[in-house]
Amino acid sequence: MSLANYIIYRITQAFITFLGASLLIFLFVRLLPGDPARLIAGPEALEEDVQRIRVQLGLNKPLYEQFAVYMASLLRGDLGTSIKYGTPVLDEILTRLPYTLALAFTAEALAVAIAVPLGILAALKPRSLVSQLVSVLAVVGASLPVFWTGLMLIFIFSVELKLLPSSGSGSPRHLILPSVTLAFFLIGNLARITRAAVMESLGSNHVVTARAKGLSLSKILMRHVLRNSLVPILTVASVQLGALLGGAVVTETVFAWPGIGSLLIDSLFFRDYPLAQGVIMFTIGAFILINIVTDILYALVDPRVREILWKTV
Amino acid sequence: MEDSLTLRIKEAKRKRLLEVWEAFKSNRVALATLIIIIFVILITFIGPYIAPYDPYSFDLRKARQPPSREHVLGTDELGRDILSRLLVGARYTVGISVVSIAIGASLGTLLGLISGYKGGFWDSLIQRINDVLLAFPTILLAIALVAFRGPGISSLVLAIAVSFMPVYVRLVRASVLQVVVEDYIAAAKLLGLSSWRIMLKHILPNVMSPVIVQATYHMGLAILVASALGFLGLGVPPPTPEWGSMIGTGKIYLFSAPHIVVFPGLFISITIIAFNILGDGLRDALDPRARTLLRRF
Amino acid sequence: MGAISRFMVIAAAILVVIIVLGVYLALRPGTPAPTPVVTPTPTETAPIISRKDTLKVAIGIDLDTLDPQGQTTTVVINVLRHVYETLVWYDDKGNVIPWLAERWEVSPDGLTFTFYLRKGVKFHDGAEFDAYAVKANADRWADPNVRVPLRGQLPLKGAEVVDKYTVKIYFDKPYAPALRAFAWYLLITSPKVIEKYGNSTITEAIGTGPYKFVSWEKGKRIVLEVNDNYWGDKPYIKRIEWLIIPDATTRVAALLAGDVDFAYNLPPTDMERVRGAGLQIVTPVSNRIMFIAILPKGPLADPKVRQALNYAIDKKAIIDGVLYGLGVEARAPLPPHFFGYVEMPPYIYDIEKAKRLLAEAGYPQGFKVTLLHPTGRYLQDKQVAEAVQAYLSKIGVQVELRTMDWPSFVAELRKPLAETKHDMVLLGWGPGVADAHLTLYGQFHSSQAPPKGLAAAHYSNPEVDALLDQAARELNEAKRLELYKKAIETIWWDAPWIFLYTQKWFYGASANLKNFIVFVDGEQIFFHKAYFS
Amino acid sequence: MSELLRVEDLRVYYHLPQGTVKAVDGVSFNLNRGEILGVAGESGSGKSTLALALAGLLRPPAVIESGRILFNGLDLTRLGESEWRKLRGKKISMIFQDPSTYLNPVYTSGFQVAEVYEAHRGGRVSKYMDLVKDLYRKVKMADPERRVHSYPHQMSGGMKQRVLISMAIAEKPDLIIADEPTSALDVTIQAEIIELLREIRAETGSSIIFITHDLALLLEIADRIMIMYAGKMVELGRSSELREKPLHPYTKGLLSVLKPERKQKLASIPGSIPSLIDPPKGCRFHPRCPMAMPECSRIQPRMTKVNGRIVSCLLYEG
Repeated sequence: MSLANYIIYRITQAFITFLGASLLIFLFVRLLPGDPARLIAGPEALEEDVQRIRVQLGLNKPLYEQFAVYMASLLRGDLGTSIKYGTPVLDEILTRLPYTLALAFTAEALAVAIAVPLGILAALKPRSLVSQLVSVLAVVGASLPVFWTGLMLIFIFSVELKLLPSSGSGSPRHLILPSVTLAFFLIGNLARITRAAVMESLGSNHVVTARAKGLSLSKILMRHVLRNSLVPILTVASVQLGALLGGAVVTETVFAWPGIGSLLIDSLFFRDYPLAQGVIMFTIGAFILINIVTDILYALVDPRVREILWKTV
Repeated sequence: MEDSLTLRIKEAKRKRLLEVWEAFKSNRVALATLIIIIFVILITFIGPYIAPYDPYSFDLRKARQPPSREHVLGTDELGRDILSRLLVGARYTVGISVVSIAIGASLGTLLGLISGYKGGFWDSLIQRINDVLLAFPTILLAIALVAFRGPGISSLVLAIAVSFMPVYVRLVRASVLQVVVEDYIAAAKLLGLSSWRIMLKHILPNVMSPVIVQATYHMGLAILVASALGFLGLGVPPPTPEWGSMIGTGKIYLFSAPHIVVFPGLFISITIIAFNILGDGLRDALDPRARTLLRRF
Repeated sequence: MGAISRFMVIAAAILVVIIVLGVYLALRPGTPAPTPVVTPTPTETAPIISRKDTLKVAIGIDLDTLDPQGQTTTVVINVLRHVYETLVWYDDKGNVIPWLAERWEVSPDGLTFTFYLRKGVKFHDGAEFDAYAVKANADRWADPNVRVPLRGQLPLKGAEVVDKYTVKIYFDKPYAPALRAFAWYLLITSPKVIEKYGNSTITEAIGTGPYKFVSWEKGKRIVLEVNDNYWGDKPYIKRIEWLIIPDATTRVAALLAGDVDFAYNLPPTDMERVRGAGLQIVTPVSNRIMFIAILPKGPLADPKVRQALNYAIDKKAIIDGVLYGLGVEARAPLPPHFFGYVEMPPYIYDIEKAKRLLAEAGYPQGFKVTLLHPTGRYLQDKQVAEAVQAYLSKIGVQVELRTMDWPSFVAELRKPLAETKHDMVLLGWGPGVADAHLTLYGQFHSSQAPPKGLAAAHYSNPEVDALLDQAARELNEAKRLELYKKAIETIWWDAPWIFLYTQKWFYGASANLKNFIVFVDGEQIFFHKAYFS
Repeated sequence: MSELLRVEDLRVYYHLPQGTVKAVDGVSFNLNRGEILGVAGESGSGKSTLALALAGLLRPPAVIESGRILFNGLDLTRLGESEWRKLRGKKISMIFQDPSTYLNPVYTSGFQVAEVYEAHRGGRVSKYMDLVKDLYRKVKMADPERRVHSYPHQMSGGMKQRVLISMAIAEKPDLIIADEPTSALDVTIQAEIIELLREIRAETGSSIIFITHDLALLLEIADRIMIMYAGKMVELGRSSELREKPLHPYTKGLLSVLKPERKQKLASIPGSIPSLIDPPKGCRFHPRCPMAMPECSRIQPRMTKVNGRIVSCLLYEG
């Protein structure tokens, strides 16, 4: 079994999951109470106008008919038209995608860049002052509500110090506060996992062998400790990234960041069925994709995993 | 013969527990947090009896008073005593976390066992569904549940339980895959024991420690999720003083009357921190490698 | 591991203390906020106009559509009204004044409106504004194949061109609020645009207004630039950026940080902070009356009980304590600036009286009810619901709150009486046009009871129905006022609502932004005459 | 025969929250070039700690409390980490008990062996692959060409042990410390490995310290044998003498287990090894000793020379 075959197998699997998921989500979204036509028109509109909108949107048709229409267009690669905006769902998602990608990758990269070295430090010198402060900060970061961190940062860096824009998007400077907010939340878990994984590697017997060979400390760390700790770190980082790609709802709201998360909330609270469904499908797709990439990375890192994965095909 | 064997197994189990406790006890930070947690749990039981005021009695003239001798932690936006609300609210917050994690973890463990042990079709099915569930936004789930079942504690609990479940499915499946290849499982199969018996009696005990550790971490997260949902009106209906909904509604006072949100926030943060550190301590204690290291001496 | 423990505990404790102190000291209202020096305007007559000509405005929601006939939301109309204009408009007292139409005539039967149009007005795409353009827009408004959600608020039939600058607009039956509705709803776009899009949603904004539409980046911002060929006075502000900032606290921060010059809909909790920073506070009265609709179920079917509930609630205390003063106590079932408003004697907060009324009705021990309320929709909605709950508990009425997100709430509201699970609803009603018809008909006419409409109290009174029907057709304003007076008196003492308050908004502006127009119904702000001092 | 190693009154303690574990508590012995010294004892006797101490692989909480380790006259207890690094793998190497966990699962076996050359000769790992193949042939690895590219999980226990041995002999060290190198392997492989170690000694002239709980094995291959109990050395002597005439009651007990003619069914000494945090006063073996005298619980026995052998038991003092 080769890598290419494995990827093909996984993508086929993912496709099946995806189709199953689309039925599930279709039902789920439409069973939510609420009436998009009424939400568009507002409470003060007359019922006959609202009814006319329902007919225009095809919402008066039975559910199976709506589903048939939806699936037919989905197979043609058309995610449908947003009820609220009257534009193609795909366009809406693609407009928001760059923002989500920028925020997700910056935040995760920042979190990894901070948490992994700190985790290693904490594992290597568990008694040092730095490492203890790190673990306290990490735990606190994971325990503070994100909106709180976000608002604090805004008030310190925008309102009081006037160093950074308080919200919005458009320049790299706008990206700083939201990604720091998210990273602060992510660091705790990541640093903790790194610390645990590195400690476990450090305690494993093959590190003793490496020392017995007379290898230098840096080589022992890079080759025999870090490489072996990579799987759990990758797991956590990828799960975090997957969640971020689905949109960091609270952060996006606090910083007025026009990403996927706020689009989802918007569409859900507008009962914009095609848009909500499109966004959820996108989220699930991103998640599955990240899973596949992570599994492939595992395989590159650990030959045993390679064998097990290849065998499952 | 049989009896002496079971006796020895029991003895071994008792010893194992003792070792875990010894290992745990030696980690004093974890021990300190355990004390915090016991304190929190204590509040859940006696909170209503030691609360200085009625947590529901309001007086708009006393609204948003900062901490004073009369109201140690101040009053909230409707003039209710915050300390009393926190003391009474502990049972809701802790209760929601405990119950939702109990449900999510046990369901997830069961599915993970089946998935890992049975393999094949069941594994594929459960894993595909699990993939979807993992990616499913908790908020959507919560809205749907509230819609079907009406708002309330039980909908909140279910939403959290279902969104946490997939993590346990994955965790348990991975552990099962490691254990299944062990000789004693092969032996059990040869003896002709039923799959259920093997799963529950022989595999389950061996995959429990990661589940317990994960559940401890989830305790903190559940409180955060409950607070986020509470803010969207999907949580515990007012005026119940659940901590999460207290910071959820108090959020807008963060700058004008910070004590309304800071104190519930502190209670929540300290509790979450405690559960997280407890999780670390438990993991270290339950880690078989750490344990054997200690056993040697 | 052992020796660390003390350090860890101490570190955690220090952190906690820092958080508390940080929040307390740094962020207490008014204390350390930098107070910019507000330069007093030297003289009224000669304002010093700054060269700054880009205005940034923070709004809480994104646009939904640019389609002039597809509008529903006040803030969106507010943004687009800088681009599109209407035939008539309001002056600062709420009187209808000429705008794109120089004058108009109404036929005696009230079925035909003749508008004489302003000459020499051009659309942003170069097309000329004339009778054909008005006809195209009016016909599109009436076309059942076009998505026009608020058609019912301006039920016109169609239009006819008399000559190039004269147009007739027809109605099927007399509609008393028509002129005010023209001022609000009939945004005029270029006939070329209508030709291009036909029935489908229009996705570009071409109007005659002082500003041209430049771009809309969804979820982010809308940019307008000054129209150099505007027929009226040229604006000072050359460019307006409307930034979409969904979180209210963040809008405050953006205003305080100077990232925006004006911010819509701020949380009342931060009023002191905004004031303390030397910024302008604008608190206009909205078109939205807030109330608790009482369903005629069980004990609540008795008007005495409903009156008791009205006496049991201290509205003044709620307005001051929960809303930070952002409300006007309701003295009628509609906002005070509406056409048709009549002030009634208040239900003065009196627990004893409430208890007495309950006892007379046969419920001395009180009873249990369920109050349905949305969260995050209205100013402090959840807190108001909680306050009502607490007040009613004092007269023995146990209230269970049912909190719902807005879409689910609306779905619940639409259920017919027999299917309702609630006994009371916290609701706000804010039509675009400040006319009694739109509030009273929508909420008290029996034809509007759910599921047909959203008259939340399921109120049914043939006498009120007849008065409201008559008033909707009555073109004589004095007679119309008389009809509403009767209807309001009946409704007031029948008490199908707990009458709460008319909501005010809290907007903030930087100290040097001058001369923005607060529209009479308050929810709209116009910047075409604004400048920076 | 010249002396390679001299250990003088070595004490290695673990400082744990529960107390101090005296894992090696005053051990002295010497080792000559080309000699095989066997170290025997039950698990928990401190023999593995001794091995780690000799290879400089102790990690906190383990510390050398006192004593000296003279290797070619150099006191190893005073070496810093960088000096140790030059010594380890080059002059002193180690073979471990459980070959599967002492190999890193994510690298090929050849890579891991070649790292020894990389560490001491520099350059890239890949250029030493031919040398590794030679080593594999030397340790009688089947199909060395292919095995250098195998990952540990693709190899059997015996093969993995050969990989570890390859690492240990790569630089022809003066001292090889083998800590239970065969106990994780099955009997036939065990014999092959033992044979291999003998050949290596013959070829390279390295000294070997062979640590095991299997006294029978030691009697076969070791020149001299040291018996440890609860962190203390109880007896040291030539294998043949020790087998014929054990002096210490503990040695006797161990040997009796081996001798089938005694027909003792339960092949062990009653009782178990004591806690090393709070060891028994006096002679540490006295609670289990069949020949214990009252003073055994009070007086700690000293090392006594008896006919060129060393024993620590009150029976042989004065």
